[in-house]
Amino acid sequence: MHFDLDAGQRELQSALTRFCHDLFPVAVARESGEKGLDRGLWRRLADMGVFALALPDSDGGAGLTVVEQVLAFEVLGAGLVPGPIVGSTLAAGLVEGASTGDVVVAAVTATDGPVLVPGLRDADWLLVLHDDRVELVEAAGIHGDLVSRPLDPTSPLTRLDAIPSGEVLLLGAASDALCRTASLLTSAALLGIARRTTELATDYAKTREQYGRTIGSFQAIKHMLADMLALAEVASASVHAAGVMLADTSAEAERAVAGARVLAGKAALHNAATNVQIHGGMGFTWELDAHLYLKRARLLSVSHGNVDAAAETVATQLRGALQ
Amino acid sequence: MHFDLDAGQRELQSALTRFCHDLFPVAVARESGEKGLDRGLWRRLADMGVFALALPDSDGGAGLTVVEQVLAFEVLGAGLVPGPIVGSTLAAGLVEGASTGDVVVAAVTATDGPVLVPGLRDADWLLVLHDDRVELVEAAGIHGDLVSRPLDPTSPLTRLDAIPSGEVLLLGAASDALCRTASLLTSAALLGIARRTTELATDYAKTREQYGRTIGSFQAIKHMLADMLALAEVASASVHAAGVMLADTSAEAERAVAGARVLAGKAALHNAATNVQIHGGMGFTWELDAHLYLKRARLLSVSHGNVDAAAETVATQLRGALQ
Amino acid sequence: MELKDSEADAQFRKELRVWLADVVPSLPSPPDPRDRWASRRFDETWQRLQYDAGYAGIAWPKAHGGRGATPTEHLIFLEELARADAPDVGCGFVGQGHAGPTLIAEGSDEQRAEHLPGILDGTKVWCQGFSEPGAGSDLAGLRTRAVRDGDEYVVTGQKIWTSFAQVADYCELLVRTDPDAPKHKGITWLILPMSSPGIEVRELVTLQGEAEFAETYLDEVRVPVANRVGEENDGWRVAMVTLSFERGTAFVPEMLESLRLVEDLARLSERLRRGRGPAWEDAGIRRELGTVAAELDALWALTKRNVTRGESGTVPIVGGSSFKLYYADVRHRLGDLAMRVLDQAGLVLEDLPDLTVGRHVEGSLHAFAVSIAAGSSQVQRNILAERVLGLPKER
Amino acid sequence: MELKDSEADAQFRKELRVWLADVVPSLPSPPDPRDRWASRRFDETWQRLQYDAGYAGIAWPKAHGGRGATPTEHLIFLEELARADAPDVGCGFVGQGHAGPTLIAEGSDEQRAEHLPGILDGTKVWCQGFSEPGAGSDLAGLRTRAVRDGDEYVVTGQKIWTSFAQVADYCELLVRTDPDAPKHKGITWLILPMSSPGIEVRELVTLQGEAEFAETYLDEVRVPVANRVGEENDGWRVAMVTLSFERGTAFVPEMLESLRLVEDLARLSERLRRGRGPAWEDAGIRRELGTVAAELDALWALTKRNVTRGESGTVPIVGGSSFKLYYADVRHRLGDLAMRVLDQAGLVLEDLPDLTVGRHVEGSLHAFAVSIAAGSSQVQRNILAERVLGLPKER
Repeated sequence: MHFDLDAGQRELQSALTRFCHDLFPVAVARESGEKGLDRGLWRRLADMGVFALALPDSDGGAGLTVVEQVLAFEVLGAGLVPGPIVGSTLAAGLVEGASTGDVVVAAVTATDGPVLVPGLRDADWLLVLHDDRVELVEAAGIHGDLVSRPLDPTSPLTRLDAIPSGEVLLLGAASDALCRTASLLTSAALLGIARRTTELATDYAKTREQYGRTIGSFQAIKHMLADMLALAEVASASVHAAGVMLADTSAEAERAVAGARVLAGKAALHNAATNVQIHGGMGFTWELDAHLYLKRARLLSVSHGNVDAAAETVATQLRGALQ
Repeated sequence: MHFDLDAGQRELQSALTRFCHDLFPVAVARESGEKGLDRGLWRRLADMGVFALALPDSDGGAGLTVVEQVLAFEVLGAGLVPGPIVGSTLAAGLVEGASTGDVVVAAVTATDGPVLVPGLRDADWLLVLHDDRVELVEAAGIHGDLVSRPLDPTSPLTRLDAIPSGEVLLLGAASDALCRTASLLTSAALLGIARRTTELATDYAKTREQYGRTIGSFQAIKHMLADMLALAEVASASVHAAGVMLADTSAEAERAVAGARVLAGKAALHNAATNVQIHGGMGFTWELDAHLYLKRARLLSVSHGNVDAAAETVATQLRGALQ
Repeated sequence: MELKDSEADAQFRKELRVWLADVVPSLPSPPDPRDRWASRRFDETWQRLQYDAGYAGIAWPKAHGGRGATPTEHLIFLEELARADAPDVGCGFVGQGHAGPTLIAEGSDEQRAEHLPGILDGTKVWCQGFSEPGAGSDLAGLRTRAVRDGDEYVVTGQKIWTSFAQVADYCELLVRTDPDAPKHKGITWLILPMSSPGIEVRELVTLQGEAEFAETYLDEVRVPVANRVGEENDGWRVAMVTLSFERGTAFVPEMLESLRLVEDLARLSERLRRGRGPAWEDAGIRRELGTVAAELDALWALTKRNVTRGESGTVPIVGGSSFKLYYADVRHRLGDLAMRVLDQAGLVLEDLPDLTVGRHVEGSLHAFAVSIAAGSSQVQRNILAERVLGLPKER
Repeated sequence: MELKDSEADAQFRKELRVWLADVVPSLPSPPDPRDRWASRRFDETWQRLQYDAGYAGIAWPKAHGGRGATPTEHLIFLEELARADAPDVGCGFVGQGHAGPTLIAEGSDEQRAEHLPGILDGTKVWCQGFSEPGAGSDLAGLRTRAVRDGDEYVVTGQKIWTSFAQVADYCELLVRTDPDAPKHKGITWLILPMSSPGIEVRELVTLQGEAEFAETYLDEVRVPVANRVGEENDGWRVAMVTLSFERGTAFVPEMLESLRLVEDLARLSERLRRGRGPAWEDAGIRRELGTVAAELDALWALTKRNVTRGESGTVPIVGGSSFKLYYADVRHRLGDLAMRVLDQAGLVLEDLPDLTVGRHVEGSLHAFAVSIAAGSSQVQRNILAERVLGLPKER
C-alpha cells in the first residue's frame, strides 16, 4: 500500500496547474461561454497530453491509468477549464482526432426528462452514454436549441427534444467502464472546485478588512474555512481511492465511484457556496469569479450521475455486501 | 390579530416556572425515574391546575384553551417535570380523578413495531390513541416488562407485546382533536427543552473559562448559541400559532400541529445536543444534567408522532392546498 | 394570543381586497425589467393608483401625507397585495421605505415639503448611497469624503449597491465629514440630487445576471449644506433612526413569494421524474418539502409576532435577527432542494417548455442575497449573541 | 498511488490472519464490563497471547521489545483484529499507546527497564492523569500542584477522565511544578504508582451510563523525583512527544466499528416498519445510509493516506485534523439517522427481542465523546484554520 501521489503524479499536477494558470485564466472560460470554444487553445490542451493520458504509448498516449486522469481533472476542474473535457478524454482512442484536439467531442449520459447537453455547441461529435452501450453521433446532424441563459455562463448548453441515436461504439463491460470513468472524472473536477474555492476564500479572508481587522481573524470565518478544508481533504481521499480501484478493476469500484460523487459533489457545492458567502457583497457580483465556481459545480454535480443517485448506489452496494 | 402572550398568559408561565423551580428541580426527575413517581408532588402539580387548564369552571377547571395548555407544557418541558403529564392532561374530564391528580393516566399513540409506553409503571390508567378512536385501559391489567435501561433515565418505560384494548372513550372529531392536542403538548414540551438548553448553555459559556477567558467570548461558541436562540425563537412562533389554530378549530390546524412538531423537534434535538457539546467533557458526564435534556428530547420527539412523519403530513397538506 | 383579524382589520382587509380586485387586472403588463425607464414609468403608474386610493405611504403618519396604518394593517396590506398578484413597490422602494421616513423623523420642514409629496405620488425616485466596496458589514467604516466649502459640501468617493441609481432623482447619501473622529462620529447624511455634475453611475450585474444594482462614482460633487439632514457628523444616528421604522414587515413580500416557490416546487415534483417515478413519490424529497413549508409557516407566525410586538414600539432584536438568520437558512435549503428536484432541468435560468424552472434557479441564487445583504448571517449571529444573550463583545 | 498490499504486507496479513483464526475462538468469553478486575484479567490474557506470538508493542521499536512494525503493518494489524472480532486493547490502552512510547522516547534506561516489560506482557496497567475539571480543551491550563520536598514531589490536585484508574498500577501524570512560569513552561511529567498513599479514585459515570472513566483525587501524594520523565518544567514537551507517535491509526478500531454499525443499521432498516413499509423502502433513509457509508469509506481512504504519509515521519496536520473533525460529524449524523430509523425502538439502551438496537443507541451517545474528547471539533477547526490555512491566531 502506498496511498499517496508519487513523484510523477505530483509533477503531472504541478505542470498542469502552471499550464492552466498561464493559458486558462478564468477570463478564457468566460469568453468561451460567450463566443465559443477557442480551437487553438483546445489543441494546446491536447498537446499537454490531457486527453491521451490513458492511451497506450503506441497510440500517442502517455500509457498511464485513470488515476492520472483523475489527478489531471482535479486541476482542470479547479481552473474552470472550458469545453467538453470529459467527452474528449473518453473519446480519445475511440474517435479519430479527439486525443489530438483536432475534433471536439461532447458527452452526455442518457436520462429521462429534459435533455440538456453541455458543450454540444462547440463539438464535432457527441458521445451518448446509455445504461448498456455507448453511441457516437455527429454533432452537425443533431437538432437542438441553444439555451439563452444557461446557469453556468461558461458552459454553453443545448436543449434536445430527445437523445439522438447513433453508431454503437461500446457494449457490456467496456461500456460500463467508460460510464464509470465519465462519472469519476466529473467528480475529480468537482474536487478541484472544492479545493480551489477553499484557497480563494482563504486568500480573500486574509486580505479583506472589516471592523479594522482582516475577516480571517474572526473565528466564525476561520471555522467556515476549516470546514471547507476538511470537506475537500476527505473528498480527495475518496476520489483518489476510487481512481485506484477503477484502475485495478476492483470489485468495489462501483461503490467507490458512487461514493466519490457523493463526497466530491457535496464538498464542491458547499465550498463554492461558502466561498460566495465569505466574499460577501462582492461575492454576489457577476464581476468576481466566485459565482462561476458555484455554477460550474451545479453543472458538474448533475453531469454523468448526481449526488442523490450516487448515495442510493452506495446504499444498494452496502446491502449487496451484506448478503 | 394580537399574536403575543397576554398578561394572564405571561403570569401563568411565570407562576409555573417558579413552581417548577421550587418543587421540581432536576433531582426530582432523576429520583422519579429510579424510585417511582412521587404521588404527593403529582397532586401538587394538579393543585397548580396544570391538568385542568382547559376544563370548564364547572368541572373545577380554569376554563381556558389549548393555548394555555401549550404555554404550561413549555414550562413543564423546560423543567423536565417527570410523570405522564400529557396523558393526565388529556384524561382530565374523561377519567375520574385525573384532573385532581388522584389518579395518574399515561397515554400512548398506537403504532406498529415495538410498543414502549413511558410512564405506565407509575400510572393507574392508560389512554390509547388510535387513528379513529381513543380507548382507556386499566394499568393493573396490562402485562408488560419494565425496560431496565431506558434511554431517558427520568422516564420509566414499559415494553408491551401488543397494544391492549379497552373501553372506547372517544370517536371521530373528538378523537382527532385529542390526538392533535397530544401531539402539540408534546411539541410544547420539546420547545421548553429547546429554550432551557439555550439558557443553560449560555450561562455555562459565560462562566466556564479556558485559555484564560470565558468560552462565551469565542465567536464559535457565540454563533452556536445564536443558532440555538434562533431555532428556539422560530419554534416558539410555530408552536404558539398551532395552539391558536387548534383552539380556533381552524381548517389549517392539522398542518400547523404537524409543523410545530417539525420545528420543536428539530430545535429541541439540536439545542440539547449543542448544550452537551458546549459543556464539553462535563457535558459527557452523568452527573451534570446536560444529557437528561437530550434524552428527554429524544423520548418526546417520538411520542405522539415524530419529526419525519410530521414533515410528511405538512407536505401532504401542502399538496392538498394546491388542488 | 390571537391570529384572527379584529373587526376593524377585517374591514380594512375587505376594502383593500375589493379595490385590488378592481385595479390589478386593469394594470398594463409589466415591461422587460432590463428597460429601467419603462419600469420606472410602470412603477409610477402603480404608485399613483395607490396614492389616489389612499394607500400610498401606508405606514407614514397622516400628518405627513401617509395613511398612518398600524403595523398590523401594514402586514395585511402586503399580504393582500401578494395575494392579488399586485406589482411590488419597484423603484419606489428606497423613497417610501427609507428616505421618506428619515425625512419625516429628522428632516426640516422645508426638506419634507420639497420631497415627501413626490415620493408619495411616485413621481420622484430615490436610491441609497450607504454601502461602499470597502464598507459592507462594517457600514460605519465608509470613506466617501465630504469637505465643506462655503455653503456646499464637496463629495468624492464610491458607493455600491445603489439600487435604481440609473433612474433615480435623489440619493440618500452617507459621507464622512470628519475623518479624525471615531468612525461612527464623523458621518453626515445628505440629500444628493442625481442630476449634480460629477456623478457617474455604472450598472452592477449580480450573479443572477441582472443589473438590478449600480455602482455610483462621485467626483467632487457639490451638495448644498441645505441638503443636510440632521447635524454635521450626526449622520450615523440619523441613518440608524431608519431601523426604528422596521415593523417586522421588511421581508413579508419575499417571504410570501417563498411560500409560493415551495408550492410550485411541490407541483413540479409531481411532474419531474426521479428514478422510476415522479420526485413527489420520493419520501425524502417529500419530507424536505414539508420541512421547508413548515419552516416558512413558522417564519410567517414569527412575522406576526414581531408585528404585534412592533405595535408598541420597535420589533425586538431577538425576533428580528432570529427571523433574518433562520429565513436565510431556509432560502438556501429551499434553493438546494429545488436544484435536487430539478436535476438537469435546474441548469437554466429561463423556463423550459412546460416547466417553470427559471424562478427556482433564480431563487437558489437569490438565497445569497438573503444571507449576505441587510446584515449577513454572521452579523445576525453576533447581534443575537451579544445584544440578546449578553455574551462578551468582539473587540 | 496504490491501495493493494505489497508482497511483504500480504505475507504479514496472511500470517496474522492464520494466527487470529486459531487464537480468537480459543479465548474465554469477555466478562461483564462492569467487573473491572475481571476485565483486567481478560485483557491481560489477550495481551499475553499477543506477546507470545510476537505482536505485542506492534509499533514499538524492536530495541525496546516491540515488533517494529511499519505504520502500514500497524494498520493491517488493527484491520485484521477487527475482521476477526478480536478483543480490543482494553485496559492496556494507555500503557501501550501513550506511556510506553513516551518512556521509549524520553525515559531513562532505568525507567524503561522497569516499566516496558510489564506493559508489553500485559501484567502492568497504566492510566492517564492529564485532564482536569478546569483544564479540558486548554490542557496546558492544568493546576495540579507538585512541590519539591527533598527527593520527592508532593502532589495535590484533581484529575478527570483517568480511564482504568480503578485497576491501574501506574499513572502518567502531568503536574504544575512552576506556577509562575508561562503555562506551557511549568509542567512536569511523572510516573505515579497508584498504590501511593493519598490517592482516591472515584468512578465517573458518563452519559452512556457506564463507569468507563474515573476522577482521581491527589492529596499530598509523594512521588520520587526518580519517577520524573524528562526535566522539571519540561513536561509539556514530553507530553507533546506522544503526539508524534500518532501514525494515523488512532481511530481505526472505532472507525471499523462504525462501518459495522452502518451495515447493521441497513439490515435493521429492512425489518423496522416505517409508515407502510420497511424503512429500507424509504428513499430518503436509503440515501442517508448510502451517504454515511460513502463518508466512512472516504475516511477509511483518508486513514490510508495518513498512514502512508506517516511512514516518512508524522501524519500531516491537515489529514489528522480533517479526519477527526469529519469523523465526529459523521458519527453524529449516523447516530441521528439511527434514532430516526429506530423511532420508538431507539428509546432503550439495551437490545429488544430480535432487534440489536442497544449498540445504535449507545452509538448515538458515543458521538459526543468523538466530538468532545481528544481535541473537540471546535479545537480541530482552530488547528486547521491557524496551522494549515495560516489564518491569524486567536490571542
